[in-house]
Amino acid sequence: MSAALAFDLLIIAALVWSAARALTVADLFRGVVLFIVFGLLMALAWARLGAPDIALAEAAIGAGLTGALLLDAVGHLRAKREPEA
Amino acid sequence: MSLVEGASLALLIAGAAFFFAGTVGLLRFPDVYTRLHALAKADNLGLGLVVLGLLLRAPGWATGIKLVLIWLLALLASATVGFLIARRARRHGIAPWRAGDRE
Amino acid sequence: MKLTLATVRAVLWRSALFAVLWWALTDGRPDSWGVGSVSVAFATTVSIYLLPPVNTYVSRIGLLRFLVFFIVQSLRGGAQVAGFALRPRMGLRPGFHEIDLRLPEGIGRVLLANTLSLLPGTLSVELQGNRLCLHVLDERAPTETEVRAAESRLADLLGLTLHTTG
Amino acid sequence: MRRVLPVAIVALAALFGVALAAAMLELPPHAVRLPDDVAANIAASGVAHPITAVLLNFRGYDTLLEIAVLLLALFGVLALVKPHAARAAHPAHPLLQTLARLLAPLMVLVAGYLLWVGAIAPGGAFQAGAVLAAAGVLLRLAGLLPAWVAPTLLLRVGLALGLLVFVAVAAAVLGHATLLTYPPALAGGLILMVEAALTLSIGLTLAALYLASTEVRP
Amino acid sequence: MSVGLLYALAGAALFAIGLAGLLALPHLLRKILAFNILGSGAFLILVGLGQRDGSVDPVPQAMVLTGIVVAIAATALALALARQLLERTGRMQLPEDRADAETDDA
Amino acid sequence: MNLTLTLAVFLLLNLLVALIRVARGPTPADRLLAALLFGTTGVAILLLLADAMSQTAFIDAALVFALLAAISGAAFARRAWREEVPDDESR
Repeated sequence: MSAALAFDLLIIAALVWSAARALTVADLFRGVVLFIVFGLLMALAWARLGAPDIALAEAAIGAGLTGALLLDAVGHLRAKREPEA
Repeated sequence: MSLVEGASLALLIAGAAFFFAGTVGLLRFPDVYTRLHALAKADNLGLGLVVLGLLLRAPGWATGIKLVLIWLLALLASATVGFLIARRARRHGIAPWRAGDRE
Repeated sequence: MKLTLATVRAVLWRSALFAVLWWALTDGRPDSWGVGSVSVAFATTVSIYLLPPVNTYVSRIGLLRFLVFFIVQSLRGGAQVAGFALRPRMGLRPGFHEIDLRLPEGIGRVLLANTLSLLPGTLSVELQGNRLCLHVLDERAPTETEVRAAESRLADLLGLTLHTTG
Repeated sequence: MRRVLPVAIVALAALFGVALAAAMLELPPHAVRLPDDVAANIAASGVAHPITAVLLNFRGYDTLLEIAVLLLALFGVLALVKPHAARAAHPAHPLLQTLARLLAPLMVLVAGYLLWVGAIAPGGAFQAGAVLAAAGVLLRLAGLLPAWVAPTLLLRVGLALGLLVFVAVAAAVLGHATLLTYPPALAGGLILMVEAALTLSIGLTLAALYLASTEVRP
Repeated sequence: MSVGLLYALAGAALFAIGLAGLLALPHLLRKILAFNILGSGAFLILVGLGQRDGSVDPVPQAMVLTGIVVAIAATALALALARQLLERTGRMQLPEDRADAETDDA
Repeated sequence: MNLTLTLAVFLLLNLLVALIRVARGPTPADRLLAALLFGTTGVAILLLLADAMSQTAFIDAALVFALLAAISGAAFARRAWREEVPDDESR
């Protein structure tokens, strides 16, 4: 198996796995972390697909905005809850 | 293989090794503070060596400066983020693991 | 903002730095300078606004010495962590270590906290006033001496004078 | 019933995915070769990078509508923010502040670079705008940017600038040809102008979306 | 099988996962994550199919670029709406989903 | 045999192993550390891909990655992992 194919298969497996786990894990914060990881993996996938434009956009938005927005929302949600044990 | 190519390869492999060490540290170290140590140091050295290895193959000065800039940015980011998280952890009253404690 | 000598010097230095970076980013293409000059001007303006120039002098020899010190120590730091991580019995002796800084208030302390996070065995955990709390990987290591060494290098670099603690 | 419904949904979605995959495997070769069309017309587009040519010349409508969608989303978020409910910036630790003060100018520079490079290589207004917005997010996190209260006039102009310049350019060349078809001789310069305005607009809108949507209070 | 087709198939899987999540999960934040995953799947299908014969096609890439920016705008708006709902009702779930929601808001 | 690509595969594998930390926790910070590791390693992978696929544009993507790497961490420390003490604004 060539290194390129190995890379593609790993990326795809990780993408599908992190997407599925992000939606199914019990802890919401864990889901958000997995989603951030998913976004970073997407940037690598775009690079492998020969789409550097999209890789750039995904890197900028995935690392800069999505993460900040979602983490903010989780913090807001936690603050609304009773103080945790 | 020329000398430069060989050196570049060696540096790249050494960099990957430090990334590996960082991952092992992240998994083995006992608490959040020690894991931050692993992240901040092994990774930056890993990225530093990878950058150095690619620097030897860089086509010109411009690419070289870009690569070094990337490394510096990663250093700055990881030092600051490490500090922020460690500070928050201490504020939350997370006690550091002491020798003799169980993980 | 008052137009002082410090401001003029800062503007010149910073735009020169950004121009070099622009040159590197665009691979030295000459037709990029139309957009480039505007970008450099914007970046310099934002930089001056966010980091108002102060009368600090960056010593060139100090910078060189600091860089060498930093690179050597980074290598040591990475090697040390890798050593701990890969050894079968890790032998960590972590703990907190508080220390009073001799550097004056300002960028110096911030830089020191960041530098220490990248140096072997130490991770900055809290910086309040002149009190810095570190997390160390090995309590038996001579943390105090290492911090003082880094502190003097930084003071040399920025032309700052160290206070005596007491 | 409660447990049955999700299982049914998952099964149906899985079925859908399999059908989609099967359809893709059965797909005949391309009937139309769009890359050839792009390659044939790129000389007239005013830029050398095919994706920028598609975004701003061949399929300019998409981009025009996109910036309108962005503004619409911002209006939606702003409608949820009670005026003056926003709090003043809560300053962060000096370390984070220093990071933001050092990085924000670099982000501006890199945004400029991405804007410029879009004409010849990967990059362009979207990426540049996203990096610009990231600078806003970082400054906000460092407590250096006040929370969103109400957009000042200058900010409003900045927000709408992309759309306005785009429409103005489209109108100006309307007499020449159909909508959003630039005269080849001017295309390069016009696209750069539109892109610069777009970058500013996208950056401000995305940053404003972050600032406002994190400030929603009843 | 070309790289493009491989990623397009992965896109189909992601689309299905996102679709299932969007419909089946009660918590709004999860729905937003699912929506983004669904979108990413669609983008992968677009670009992957566009270059399944190995050549790079700029048209779907340009469309996806537009799509990504629209997706983030939609996400921000959705999050703001979800917060508003949290303020009003104290929960991040749609009223009709509340009856059968029991586990998801850890 | 493309060595830089092989190294990229190795780093990717490495990264996926690190995801175990997301599952193990125990604190939210521990979980986030894996995502932060993705930042630096992602930069390295992109740089290696740039070399392997001779796409200089990936260096720009890596630059953007490195430039924005701090945001998730800062957002986490400032917004997501708040003090557990409920103050007036969080009611």
